[in-house]
Amino acid sequence: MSAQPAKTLAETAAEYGLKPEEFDLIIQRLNREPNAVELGVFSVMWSEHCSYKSSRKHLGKFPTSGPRVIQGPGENAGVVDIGDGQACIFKMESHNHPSYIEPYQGAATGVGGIMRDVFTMGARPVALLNALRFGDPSHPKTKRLVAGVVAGIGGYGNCVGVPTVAGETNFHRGYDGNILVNAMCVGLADADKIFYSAAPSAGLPVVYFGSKTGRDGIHGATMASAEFDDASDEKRPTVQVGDPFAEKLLIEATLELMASGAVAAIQDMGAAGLTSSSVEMAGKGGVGIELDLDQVPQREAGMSAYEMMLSESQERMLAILKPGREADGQRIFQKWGLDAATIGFTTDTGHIVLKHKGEIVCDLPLAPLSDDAPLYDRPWVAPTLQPRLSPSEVPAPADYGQAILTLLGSPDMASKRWLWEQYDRHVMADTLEDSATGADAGIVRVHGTRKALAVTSDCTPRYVQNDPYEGGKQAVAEAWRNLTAVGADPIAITDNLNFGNPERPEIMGQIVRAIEGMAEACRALDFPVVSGNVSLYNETNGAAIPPTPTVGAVGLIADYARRADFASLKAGDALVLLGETRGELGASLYLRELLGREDGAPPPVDLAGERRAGDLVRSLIVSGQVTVVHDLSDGGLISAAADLALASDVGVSLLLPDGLPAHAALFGEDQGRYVLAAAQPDAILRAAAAAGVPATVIGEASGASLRANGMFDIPLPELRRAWEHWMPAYMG
Amino acid sequence: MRAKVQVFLKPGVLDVQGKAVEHALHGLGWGDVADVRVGRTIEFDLKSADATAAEAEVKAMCEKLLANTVIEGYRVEVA
Amino acid sequence: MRAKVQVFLKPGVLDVQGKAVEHALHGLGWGDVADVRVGRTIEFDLKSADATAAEAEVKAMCEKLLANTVIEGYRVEVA
Amino acid sequence: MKAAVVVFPGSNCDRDCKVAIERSTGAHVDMVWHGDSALPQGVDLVVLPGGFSYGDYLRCGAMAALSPVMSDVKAAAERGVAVVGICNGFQILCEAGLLPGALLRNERLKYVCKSVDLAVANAQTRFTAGYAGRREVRMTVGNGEGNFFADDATLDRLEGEGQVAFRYLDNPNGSARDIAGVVNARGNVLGLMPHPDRAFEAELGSADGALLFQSALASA
Ligand SMILES: Nc1ncnc2c1ncn2[C@@H]1O[C@H](COP(=O)(O)OP(=O)(O)O)[C@@H](O)[C@H]1O
Ligand SMILES: [Mg+2]
Repeated sequence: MSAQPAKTLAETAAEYGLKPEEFDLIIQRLNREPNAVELGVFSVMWSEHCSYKSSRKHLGKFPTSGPRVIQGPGENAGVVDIGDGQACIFKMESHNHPSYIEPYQGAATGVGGIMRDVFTMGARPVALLNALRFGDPSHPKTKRLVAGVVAGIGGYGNCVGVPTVAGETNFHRGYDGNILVNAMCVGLADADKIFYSAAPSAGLPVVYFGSKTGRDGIHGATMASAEFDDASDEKRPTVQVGDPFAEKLLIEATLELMASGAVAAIQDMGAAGLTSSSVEMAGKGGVGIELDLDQVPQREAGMSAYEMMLSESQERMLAILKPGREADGQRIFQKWGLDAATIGFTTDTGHIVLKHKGEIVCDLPLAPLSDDAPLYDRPWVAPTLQPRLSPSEVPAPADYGQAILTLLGSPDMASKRWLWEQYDRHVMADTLEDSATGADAGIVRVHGTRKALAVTSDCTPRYVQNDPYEGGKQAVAEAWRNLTAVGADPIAITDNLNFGNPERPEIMGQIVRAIEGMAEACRALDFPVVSGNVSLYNETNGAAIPPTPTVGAVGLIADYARRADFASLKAGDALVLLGETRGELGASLYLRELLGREDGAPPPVDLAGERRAGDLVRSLIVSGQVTVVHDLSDGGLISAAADLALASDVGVSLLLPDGLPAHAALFGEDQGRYVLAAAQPDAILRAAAAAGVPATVIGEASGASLRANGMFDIPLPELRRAWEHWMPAYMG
Repeated sequence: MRAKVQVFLKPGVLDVQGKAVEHALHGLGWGDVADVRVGRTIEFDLKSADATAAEAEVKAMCEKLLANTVIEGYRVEVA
Repeated sequence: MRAKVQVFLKPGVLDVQGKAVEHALHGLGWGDVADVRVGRTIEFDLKSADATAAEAEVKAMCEKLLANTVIEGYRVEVA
Repeated sequence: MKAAVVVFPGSNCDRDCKVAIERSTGAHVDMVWHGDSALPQGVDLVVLPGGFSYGDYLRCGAMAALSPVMSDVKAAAERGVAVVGICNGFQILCEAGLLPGALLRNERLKYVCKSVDLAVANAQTRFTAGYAGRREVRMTVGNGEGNFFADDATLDRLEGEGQVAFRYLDNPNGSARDIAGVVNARGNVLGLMPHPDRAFEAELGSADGALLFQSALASA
């Protein structure tokens, strides 16, 4: 790279991703031009990622409080009360773009980043989940991306020693150029030992610890700027590399430091690294901060102030210690072999001041950076909706048996064993249910107690695509249903809103309506949002991803002896279907996988009915009357029946109801439904009648095949082959 | 002919293995060891009479499979 | 001085990575590639004026840490 | 009864082992830092836990095998104290020369986490005595380099001398002769890839691992 002509400041601002009007706004706020370092600080703090400038207005619609909420959105992660003085801390975050560029490291650092958000608040991570969306299996890049992402998730989580217990995986050509990698971490802490990021007062030491700072993750565009031409003729990599070993040490050191009583405030260095962590800690505390960048542990020689402030090197923390406690820190960091340094102190100036090589390279008031970032009310148009499909508009299959095998062997439905066998699901020795066991949610014990946490991640993008509002409702309702189906009390959710470019009104319309739908469901189900993440601009050449507002949810099981799964169905059990079936085939998996159609209104979610059915199911489980439960989701009744049969290794015979075409009854994806099993169904039917929940006996467990009314009869080994075959065959 | 490919992380990319090995060597008393880099070597036979053509071929293998060029560089020797 | 250590699995030990790479190269159309071996390279600086002494030192590091001589052999270069 | 679990940087089953030993035997368990020069006085059982000591960088277990505490672990083994290495602990014992062989990358080059059925190949060792009369036990594995390797002569010797403690019924990682766990010639050092520390009570899917800890301490 040869020397380039000097750029104007405005050009640099544009390269950093600032709009001309935002650049003008900075000059207005400062009453002067920023220097290059200051401009860099503004550009990251005002980025969509840090400022939520396009979504903030609408995120306000989420209910965020409730009797169990200790900390809602705004901190590193959400905190909920799980009784007995204990708290659960959780959050979900995306690492979409990095995972597309370098799948292994992108996914690995995504897992590392979300864990830091959780342990930075004082929690020990106890469970990981991941929600993955890949392009069409036939796309030339898909296989490599799947292999890399899965290896990266496993490589990081396994090494740190946190079980990965659940997740979801979809394939659709809409993600060909923009895969989604959303990772969720759940942790446990004592409710009175939660740590926050706000700096409490001036004059306290600011301590950096963890790995050294390198040039990782600095936006590639900045490398072309005139200031760095002399640095190197290398094309600088912008990919962050994760070191799970360092993360493991960081967790232990952080928790030990917290236990020592030395920490006044703490924050991990995530996106925008040192900039966002220092600005947020000082800004939230209403104080100022001064850093001497020469003290920052550096991995590479000759790093500029700009590079240090924008570096996204992984496995780093920033802590503000109580007066006189630096020696505690030193002792602990040394024990765990971590780099550490006091790099500055809090002040009462309300400014962030950065010194480098004896000069002040940045002096900015904090308010405009954090609280006063631009806020956009972007124009949006209401999404065009699809008509409701009646069963008569959807052809029935010529051969039901073949159709069922095709559906079960389709990429979205097929077993993901190939993938989750690469995840350590058992470390910590508290896993009760995971991807390998037949249950609707992952379950981990609260160590040393009879309590357990149920966790799930859900979104059905094809529903959100055809109706963002109903699809948003559905994502929340399905998560609530999955927790309910194992007998957990749903507590709260985190979300990861993945969309295209919000500057396009039709995309903004998806965002607004999906949020409104989610919010509506959260209110109706008393299921507040306590943390979340927004990932926008997921598009390639003007084609946006299917709107994907992923919901991660946590529920509490008071006594893990009282729970349900779908792997213990026994011959002779009757199967009871709860909830109403009208045969909703719009946007169904049947429609897509067997007829190649993606049209139609998604199944509507009746939130009152959802709640009635769910509350009934939970009470039946908690009272010990039912131990076999499965919710109905993708693929409808037939896929739930197949899951039950395969997980329990017993045949299922279905009795299809009169009055509805068979294909609508089998493949319809009507919401708010569960299948329960019991030797004697009468008590369930009575309880359902009393609760006003529709209930019918739809079959029984018997024999060694999946069958119905003489329409199909599929031996279990054949069914299992269809379900287990696709993914290993595809991955080769 | 025998091809020898060395794959190593590009400068500036965190070498987690190198870091750990350096630390361990220091701990064992070799305190003056510095700048440890850990890489991968791939050696194989290939049928080719012409070294220049073989080298081009091996480079194509590196770009396609042997190296992850987003973060790794490589050196090729054919003899 | 810069030391360069190459570590390879001994001949009798099945090199599963080598096998996988060979298989993948065949799949990509390089059918004539054979006998693929995957090894590890460790490079580092060390302070020493004398190449012979340095080499002895590096061999000691290999025996102690860098190679597992139950399954691996190594080559050392110092320059 | 007294047991010690060694904690290396990157160990992640250290607590699991402590809890498993306590729950299955009632023994007192001390956690020992890898940098300590000595084990606690009078331990009857030393456990090297699973995890990724030193990130498994370079080679699994290689750096941990050189930790300060390992010289005392070797001394204890020489005195006849029971030593168990689980997963990464097995790798460390091989690297330290306390057990023969080595653990290579899994045959399919992927980390594998699954439930496995094991045959108790020798129920006469001090770690497997509790399995007498049981032919099969269930535990889980979670490893990327659990593919046991030794040259044929060594394998023949291990089999001939009854040093193979457990075998996989369905080999998950390519281990030579389906070997899942081996003991040293003297019979007081056991290494195994499956995790008894994740199978010590029925809620976890199997309680079979408890017998291993019980046997190890009963023989002390
Ligand atoms: N990426 C993943 N990581 C971990 N587990 C996964 C992943 N994808 C799917 N699974 C697991 O596979 C099983 C089936 O997934 P899915 O069909 O999405 O469940 P459901 O429809 O009941 O919510 C679940 O146990 C789920 O946790
Ligand atoms: Mg479900």
